[in-house]
Amino acid sequence: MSFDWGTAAEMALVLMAWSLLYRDNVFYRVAENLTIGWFMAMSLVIGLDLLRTRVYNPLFIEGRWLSPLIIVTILGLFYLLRLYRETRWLARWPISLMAGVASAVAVKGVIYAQIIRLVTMKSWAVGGLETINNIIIAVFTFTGLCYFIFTKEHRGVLGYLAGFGRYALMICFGWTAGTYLMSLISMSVGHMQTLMQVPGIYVSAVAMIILIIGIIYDIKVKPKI
Amino acid sequence: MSFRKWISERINQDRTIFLIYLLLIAIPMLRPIGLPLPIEEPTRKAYELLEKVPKGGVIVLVSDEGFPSWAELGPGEIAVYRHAFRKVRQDGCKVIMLTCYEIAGMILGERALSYVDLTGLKYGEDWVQLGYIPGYEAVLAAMMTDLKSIAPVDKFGTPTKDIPMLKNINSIDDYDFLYACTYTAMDVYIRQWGEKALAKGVPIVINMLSGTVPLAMPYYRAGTLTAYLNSVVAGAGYELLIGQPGMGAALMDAQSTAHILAIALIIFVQGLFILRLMGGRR
Amino acid sequence: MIPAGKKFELILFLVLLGLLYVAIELSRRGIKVPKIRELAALQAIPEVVGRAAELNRPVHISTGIGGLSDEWAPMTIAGMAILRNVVEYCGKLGVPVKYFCIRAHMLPAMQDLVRSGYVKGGRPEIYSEDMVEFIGDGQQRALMAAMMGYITREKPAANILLGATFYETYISLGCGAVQGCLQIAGTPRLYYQGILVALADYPLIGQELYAAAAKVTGNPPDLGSIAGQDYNTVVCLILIVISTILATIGSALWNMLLKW
Amino acid sequence: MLSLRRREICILLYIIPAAIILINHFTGELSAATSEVLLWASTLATFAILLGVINLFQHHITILARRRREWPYSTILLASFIVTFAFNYIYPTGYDFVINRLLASLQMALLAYVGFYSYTLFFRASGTKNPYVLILLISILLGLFYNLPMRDVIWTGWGPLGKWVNDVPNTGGMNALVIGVGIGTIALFIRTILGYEESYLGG
Repeated sequence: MSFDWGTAAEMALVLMAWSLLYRDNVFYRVAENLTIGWFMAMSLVIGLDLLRTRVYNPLFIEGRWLSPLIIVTILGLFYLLRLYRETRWLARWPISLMAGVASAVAVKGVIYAQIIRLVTMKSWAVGGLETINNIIIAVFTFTGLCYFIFTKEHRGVLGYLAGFGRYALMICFGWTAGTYLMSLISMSVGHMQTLMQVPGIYVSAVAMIILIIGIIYDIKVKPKI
Repeated sequence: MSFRKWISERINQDRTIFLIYLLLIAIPMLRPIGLPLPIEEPTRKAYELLEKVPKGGVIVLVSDEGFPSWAELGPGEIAVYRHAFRKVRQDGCKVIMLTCYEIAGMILGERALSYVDLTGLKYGEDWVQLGYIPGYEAVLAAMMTDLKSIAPVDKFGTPTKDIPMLKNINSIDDYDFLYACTYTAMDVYIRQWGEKALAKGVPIVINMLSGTVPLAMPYYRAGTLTAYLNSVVAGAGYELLIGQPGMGAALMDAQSTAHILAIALIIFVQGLFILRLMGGRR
Repeated sequence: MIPAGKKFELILFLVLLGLLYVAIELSRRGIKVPKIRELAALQAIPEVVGRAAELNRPVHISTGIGGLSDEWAPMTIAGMAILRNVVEYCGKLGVPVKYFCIRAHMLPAMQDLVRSGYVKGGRPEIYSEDMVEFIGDGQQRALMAAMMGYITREKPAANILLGATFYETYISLGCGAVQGCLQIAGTPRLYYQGILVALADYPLIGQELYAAAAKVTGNPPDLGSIAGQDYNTVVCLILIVISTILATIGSALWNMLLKW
Repeated sequence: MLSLRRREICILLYIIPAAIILINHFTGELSAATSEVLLWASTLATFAILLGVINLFQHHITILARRRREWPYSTILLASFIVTFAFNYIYPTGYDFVINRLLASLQMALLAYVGFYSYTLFFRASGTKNPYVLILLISILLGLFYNLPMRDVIWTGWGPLGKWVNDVPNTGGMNALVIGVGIGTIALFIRTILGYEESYLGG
């Protein structure tokens, strides 16, 4: 088994990260700060690379000074002025522009994909299981939406519809919570895979031994947790 | 002292469950049991859609997963990359890779690419990596109409105007397959691609966390989302479909056993709770 | 001028915008200020804080990791509006509050929210500087670790989580449920609706957070916006009925409308 | 100078790109302007990345300068930042190793512990709620069994039953939620145009 330093370093870091499961300790804090530092370095490297290809090259090498790029660069520099209290208000211009683009792009997508397509219901006269499915979906969508009416008290017909809508949403949320838990399980199981291959197996063995000792310690010695 | 009191006092529940969890996962990973694996209908549909991409078609692979979700989305991502590059080799398709949510997506996209053997394929003619383009939804909207304007250069700095492959590829009219791998909500991709892709008949396939699959059902039923991969279960299924079992298949047994423990615990805890309620004590 | 398939979309968009604009203007000018229905979570605030006073335990409040100047700002603002009401009750009953802040620019805003809550509640002497604790900028794991530690150590009587919350929803509500706190939680983010309903005693589902914030602040434009959203919901309900009827009688009118 | 600070400029900077994009969406014209505006947003996002890094750098430098409580951790953070950043230009293979191997596996491990913690948390937490949540419990169990890879071993009915719940009742409820969120997005859009959303524009 070739013992290369890369895997050893990786395993050491993973063990430092998982030491939190035992309790918060120095190793965990070091691992956390290392990862923030590396993430910052990666962001800076890629940020500067993007800046070079999108702003520096066109401006200084291709000399496109009169193009709208010069306005964007100035707005970008305003954005960096958010760091200082006096010039903080200048940064609101680029933020407003970005917010304008983000909202418009979102809204233009919402009308078709999230409203028109979802409001289109299917026929109730197809026959067999398909009809029942279409009926259930139409009723659940209708009553679910009635539940989201806020400026009218849920009494009378609306109260009945919204009450049923709450049950419809409850089934939907229960199902989402169930699949969410499965997502958590497969996330943690997936990470186990790295610890079950050759170099990581020792780390897991050590972890298991510590756990067993911990449990025995709880039973024998410590009366009350 | 009653057994129930002894359990709750002397045993630290977290550690015990954690130990059982570790054992249940370790056993199948060291000695695979080979439990049967159901392949879902959307996974099969995603496979057929990629298989049906015409000769010389353009496949767009957007990798927006994050580090924590690599364990879940990795198997599916690697299987789709292997299948896409097999199409490049057989049918001369073109592959465009890009990332628009966060930098981690680009790194994990490269990691998935490292599982594919690229011998005999030429960068710039068979596949292009556009790297990380900041802007998330603005990039997804812009790539539908004018790809070269939002991505002036590729990851290595060569201008997209000069890349031979991208000469006549610039908008939705030139794409034949849209794939995204995301660990946040998938409605952003459907909002930006849905309308135009549906009009052109271009399929949209999204590899998503199993926690977000229920959120995608309205789009799947409305037809804007053509097919989806339900995280690692679908990843393992897709690996079987392309005949190259790998990371996903190995995880399946461990998934099952860890899952059984979860279901057993939830029934045990809820059962206790309901019994206590029947007994009148809240 | 307008290509095929876009006319109906444009008309619907203008109708939705128009209804919203009319509702907001009517409410702003005071002609028709809408009243929002009773929301279980808002009615529960006095009971939750009262229980905290009886048990003489603190209340843990949080707005998640959303900031005030990114796309999650509206959710955070709505969460803060409700928390202002909660802190006021805490001031009246003399209950200490704890908030972990992980956005540097939110620190001053939260400090004066908590301080003014206690002043308005009539017990300014209870307010202390460490009620709003700053734990590093934008570090979700730091917030999760801090919440886990605080809830398991201090065992607060109530755990209130409102705003743009991400993975810490699960951690905070899970710890709170284990420690037996009464929990009010609300976020419009779709991903965590299941967890809210499963683990919180008084969940605010989907858009209810905005409605609750508008009800608490009573600010006419917000109330008008909620009323406008209700008119849009009614428009969608009508469209659902129409599309169902058209589909059932088998007429292709609906598809023609979409392709018009 | 004061007039430059007014809100209307921010709202104008919000409305002009929004109008360009929406007009292009509905009429198809102004496509060149739309591409330009989207490129602007993408370029400004690049500056946002730099701001994040500088902000964090400043924060830790002040901790170091004032010898606050956790200054040793800040030195580790800044050291790893500077070394890795320098590696990119003097020793690229080292940079790739640190980012692709160390950072990736460390980030996965750091969030894996959350997976473990949530594993145990869900059971103990879900056992304390009122019985009204019985519907919730049944659909949670169904969700778990449907996603179980070896479900056919226990009962072959889980697949079709789970698929039906996923495709029909869940879709109905989720339709209502997604339409609600869609309407909320449009409401936020118009409130910002009318100037009632101060903070959204960085206020």
